[in-house]
Amino acid sequence: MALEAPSLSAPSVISRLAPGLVTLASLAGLLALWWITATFADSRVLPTPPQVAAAFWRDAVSGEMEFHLAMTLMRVAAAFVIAMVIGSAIGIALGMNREANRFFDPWLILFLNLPALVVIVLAYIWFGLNEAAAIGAIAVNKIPNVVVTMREGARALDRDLDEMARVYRFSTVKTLRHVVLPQLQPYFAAASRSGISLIWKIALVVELLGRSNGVGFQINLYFQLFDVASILAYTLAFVAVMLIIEFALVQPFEAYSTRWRPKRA
Amino acid sequence: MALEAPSLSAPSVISRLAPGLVTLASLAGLLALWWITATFADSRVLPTPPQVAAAFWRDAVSGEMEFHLAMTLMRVAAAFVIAMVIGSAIGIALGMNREANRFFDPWLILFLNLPALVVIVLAYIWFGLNEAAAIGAIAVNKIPNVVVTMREGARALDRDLDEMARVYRFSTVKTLRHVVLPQLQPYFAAASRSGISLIWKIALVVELLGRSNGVGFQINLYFQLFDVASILAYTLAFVAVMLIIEFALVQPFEAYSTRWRPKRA
Amino acid sequence: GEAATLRIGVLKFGTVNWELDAMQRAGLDKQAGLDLSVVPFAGETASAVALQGGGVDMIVSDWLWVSRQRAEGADYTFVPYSTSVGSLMVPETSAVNTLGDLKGKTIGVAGGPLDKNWLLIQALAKKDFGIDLAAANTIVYGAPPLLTEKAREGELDAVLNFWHYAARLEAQGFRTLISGSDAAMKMGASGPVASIGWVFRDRFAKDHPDVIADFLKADAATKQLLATSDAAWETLKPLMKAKNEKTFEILRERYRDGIPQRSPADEQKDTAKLYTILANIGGAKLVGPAPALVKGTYYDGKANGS
Amino acid sequence: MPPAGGQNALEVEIRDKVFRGADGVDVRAIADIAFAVEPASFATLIGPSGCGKTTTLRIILGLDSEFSGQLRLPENEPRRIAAVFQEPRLLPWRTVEDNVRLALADDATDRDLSDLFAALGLSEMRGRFPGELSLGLARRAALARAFAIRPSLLVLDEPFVSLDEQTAGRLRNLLTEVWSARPTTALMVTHNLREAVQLSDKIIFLTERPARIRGIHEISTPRAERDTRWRETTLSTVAKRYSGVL
Amino acid sequence: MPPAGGQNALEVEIRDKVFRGADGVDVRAIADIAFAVEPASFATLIGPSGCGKTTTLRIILGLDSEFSGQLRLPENEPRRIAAVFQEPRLLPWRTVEDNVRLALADDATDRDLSDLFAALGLSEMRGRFPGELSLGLARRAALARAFAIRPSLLVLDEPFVSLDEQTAGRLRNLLTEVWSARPTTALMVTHNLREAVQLSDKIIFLTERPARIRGIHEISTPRAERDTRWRETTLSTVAKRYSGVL
Ligand SMILES: Nc1ncnc2c1ncn2[C@@H]1O[C@H](COP(=O)(O)OP(=O)(O)OP(=O)(O)O)[C@@H](O)[C@H]1O
Ligand SMILES: Nc1ncnc2c1ncn2[C@@H]1O[C@H](COP(=O)(O)OP(=O)(O)OP(=O)(O)O)[C@@H](O)[C@H]1O
Ligand SMILES: [Mg+2]
Ligand SMILES: [Mg+2]
Repeated sequence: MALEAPSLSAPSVISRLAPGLVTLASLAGLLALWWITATFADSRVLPTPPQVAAAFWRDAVSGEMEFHLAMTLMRVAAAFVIAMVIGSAIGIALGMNREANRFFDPWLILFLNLPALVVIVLAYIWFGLNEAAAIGAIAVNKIPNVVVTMREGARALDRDLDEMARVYRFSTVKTLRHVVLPQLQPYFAAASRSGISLIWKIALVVELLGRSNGVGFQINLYFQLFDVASILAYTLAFVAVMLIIEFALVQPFEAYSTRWRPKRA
Repeated sequence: MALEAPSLSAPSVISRLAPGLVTLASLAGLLALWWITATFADSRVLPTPPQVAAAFWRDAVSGEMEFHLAMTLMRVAAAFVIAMVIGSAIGIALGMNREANRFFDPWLILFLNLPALVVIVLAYIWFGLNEAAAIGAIAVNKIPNVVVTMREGARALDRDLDEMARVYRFSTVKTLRHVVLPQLQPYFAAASRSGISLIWKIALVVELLGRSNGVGFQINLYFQLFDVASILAYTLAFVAVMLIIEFALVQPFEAYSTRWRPKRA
Repeated sequence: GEAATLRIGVLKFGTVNWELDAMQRAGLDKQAGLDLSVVPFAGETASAVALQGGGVDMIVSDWLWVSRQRAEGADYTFVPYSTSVGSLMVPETSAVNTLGDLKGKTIGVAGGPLDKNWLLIQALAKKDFGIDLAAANTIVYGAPPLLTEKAREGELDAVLNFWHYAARLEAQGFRTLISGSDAAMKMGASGPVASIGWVFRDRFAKDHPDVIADFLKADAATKQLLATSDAAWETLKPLMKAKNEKTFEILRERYRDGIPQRSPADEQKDTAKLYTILANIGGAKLVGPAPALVKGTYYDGKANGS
Repeated sequence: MPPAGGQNALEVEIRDKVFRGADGVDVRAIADIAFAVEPASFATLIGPSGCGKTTTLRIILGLDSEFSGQLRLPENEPRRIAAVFQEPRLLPWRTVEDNVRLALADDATDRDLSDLFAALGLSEMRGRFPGELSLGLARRAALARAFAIRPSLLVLDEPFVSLDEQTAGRLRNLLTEVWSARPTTALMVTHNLREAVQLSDKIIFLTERPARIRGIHEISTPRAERDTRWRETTLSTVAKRYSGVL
Repeated sequence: MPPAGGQNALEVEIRDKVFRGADGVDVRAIADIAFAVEPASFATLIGPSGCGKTTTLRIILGLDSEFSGQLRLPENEPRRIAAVFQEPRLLPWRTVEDNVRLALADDATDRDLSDLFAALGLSEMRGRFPGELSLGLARRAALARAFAIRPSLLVLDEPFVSLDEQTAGRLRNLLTEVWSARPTTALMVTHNLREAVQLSDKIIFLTERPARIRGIHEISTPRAERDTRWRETTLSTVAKRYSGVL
């Protein structure tokens, strides 16, 4: 499988002009697929887009949706920042230091495989039913995953560039910023994207187990009523926020920070 | 931060002779930490090692532990294989094909952020309360994460080597096997390690919602009784299996497949 | 003076929340001199975590759990709240009429293998019909809403579910094969036993004996109101999320059926009996280290408070 | 020995090649280049650093199709192209021997390569990974890969740099051997005029970027008759016409 | 102009250097090398491909400490070492200019580099990324980085390969300028004897792997007097003593 052959200029110009159009087509395709499936399935479990829209509208007008979404986003954002910072630091350190890695590897495997439930319950019981415990529990669940990904990245670091930095007496900060982090960018991107989603999934559990608001709280309520339309309405509201963040913030930033990569096609 | 300076031969010989010793020390340290914390906390929520050992022993002797562990491992293994194969294939394809990626990116974000609950419930409703639905639901939860990680890897592929493969007319299979996959090894390692842990966490939810055996089933049973010692006993049994797999299978394999990397230290 | 605050953790869409909502609407809490703070949760176990973590002062749970926690050193105590627990439901058209007809069927069980009702029903089936339900059928444990849905779809032949799920099924053409309290009575209880109740710490009761007393008074008044006034129910409608009038009515009737009528002392006697039966079936796994109902499980103002 | 080198010449005609820089500025690499390499002949490209030589080779190899102009490759079966890139481009996770064998056609993977490795001074390195080689050894491994597949079109981008004179001389002789044993159309980039006159039938001189043809020097003297005297004369003739290349 | 080049010579003494190959076989790269480079002088290492030259430089640069022997670096403050590696080793995600500036000491990051870039023919490339450069341009960027920091010890591993003769000649002159403007201890590896005699005060010839000293040739003629005639004579003298190096 050769990487895609460079295409001639015409088509790529079109696609460069209209990336928004492609995204729109993609979303339309998804909607169509869903609509058709739901119509054929004709099940209470897979409501059609209008049913979900109605549920969305109902909770959006009452302001409930916005409130719960805001609470969840706040938790997700806080836990994300904490988990990425701590996880990256530990991951890079372990990836660069064989001895430390050998010692802490079993710990990592343990924390990686602790069920979310255990961490969350312990956090609530020790630190009380408060926001800090909730966010901390989410972060603790995510940190080992970040560590594992960043550690692989640190292990695959280019030795040649590191030697260059040593010879030219780069300071630690300079090496980190200009030599190490750019190499870790793809790992960081992977850890963040799958990270956000994991964090949000854990946030749902955290909210189920001890918060009185948030999307997770609402989704679990609606699950008891088997109101799938409302569950999907909340889910899609969150997905929509993620899509906006992805297309308005993450992708432009990524395009900028990887502009040095030789283009394919 | 220069990568660790090459150390002289003496210490590295020691550590090469006794990696098992380091692991042992590590586990002992972990145990000590736990014991001390539990003793000081003196809480029903964090039982001491002997209490957990007792709970372990009780269920191990009755054969229950082995049965539930086997069921969960079966599900985890099946879902892992499915998720890694499908996820890697999609991820590599998207990473290599800009247009396809642009189109499917929103879909990916959607599936990434679908709550496990939604997927699991839909699977159980559509495909019945059976093993296939359970494993499928776990895999579907994990696939988007694998896709995201492998896609970053495929995006960072070395263009020079790809060109070499094209000039020398490597077949698709040859390119994949000898050029692409070795470059994706760190991404694959990251996706598998954090993957196993995510899969196991989702397996717990799947078993909670609609299976009648497995570690997740047991953990939830004990959670209803607030029997943390038993919960930890099951958790640690699973972690122990993971540790054994890691040290007996994964690490030797990784050491072999990355032996070409210039050594540090 | 200043009203004392009582924080109660409840399931947002649960029946307890209806009752507390009615109490607050009718101002019964204020009348009793209480400042009630209802903390809603989304999950069954969340309120238990909240009580453990000190996030709330009172929750609703069952005596079995309380006894077990006491045996392990916790100081929880219990006041009966409702006799409605759960029922084994079958479709109206089902050929199953007694437990004896359940053989080779697929049975859904909410609450897991250690669920009290499930153990009692199994014991009863063995006693009356000589069959081992768990061995003679395919048992599917699962989440209550999922099992409800599966029963509706016909994938399950029978489902043992918590009472409001059972009530909703009843509105959709299911009938009760046997309820948990029927099974308990057939196993020797002298009347319907309230197996769920208000749970709080001895410590809290000791520090705030008046708060508990006031609350129980307000609760009795609320139950009285809901038992007699249909109008009071109308205001609860949005909370109950009933799909239709029929569901609403069944939920209301089943709630009223569940209001405990007997004195706590009678209840306690039956509970001790049931506890022994359960300890025999479920073993240490179910009841923990204590072979008999642990003393102090039932709240007794003086004993617990001092 | 089967005839190779194809029926027709390699014909290259690049009218324009522009890169779009990451800073948004367009870089015109090639203005106008057209030349042909006769079947089974050896041509060399010489031009200043950064003038567009590698770009030309990439276009010929089919690695870049965003250019105006046209291209005709020698047609012959099996069409095997070998390239020695400006850097070794070995797979770091495969041994030297595996790197070479992977390039072989599927029906030739068992070919005995001992002589080739010996000639390149790589016998001892067959089982090593590229990361363990010196740059010169790695370049030789890349040459081994190109020679091993017995190509019908051989493209070489400065193949003999980073080698000491003795080794380079030996490898040039080896190249001549390989090339004449089984006539192959070859196109080489070099900065070394001596090397060019020793090996080529035709030397194509390029201008500064954007590259144009500065002139083409044909050599008809058979390789066997190219002795030291001949070479010095030729070198000075060429150096006089194309100042700055020696 | 502050004196540079340090008080003492660079003294290198490597008694043994063995690599452990991934196949488990030990590779002895260096058997016995000892030489000194006087303060502010220019020395060149010449030896067959794969003999251990790069390994020697890596040891001097402190990148490899698993060897037996000892090392004494010129002591002077600020101790700035510049290295031109055998490959460019630029940060692909930083522009050419940033690559150079990053190497500058913190108090010198604003230094005007226009002249340097102009001399290296890189003016137009300052804002481009390394991936957009030809190999020759990338090597020049690496040279720019080494020259920019005004080092007290300059280590060069085949700095002028992959460059056309004209550019290489210009850069050699530039190197001489940089080096004599601010005397620096320099050690260069090359395969090009002409280059060596033009630039060095001392040429150290190494044997095949495992490397030993084959001989040391001192040059005392001042650089200004090294004309074409002198060079040809010297070349043939050296080539006679050390066969195979020309
Ligand atoms: N991907 C690219 N993007 C932008 N500019 C490029 C790209 N590739 C090459 N160039 C520019 O095109 C010109 C020609 O490059 P090319 O690599 O063909 O030079 P060359 O003749 O091989 O030089 P050298 O002898 O140094 O290898 C150079 O100025 C280079 O900077
Ligand atoms: N990391 C390593 N592991 C094993 N062997 C190595 C390693 N690095 C170098 N070698 C071997 O040591 C020898 C000397 O290598 P070195 O790079 O010093 O050669 P060199 O003189 O610089 O050659 P060149 O002129 O080709 O660059 C070579 O045979 C090489 O294969
Ligand atoms: Mg080039
Ligand atoms: Mg070298």
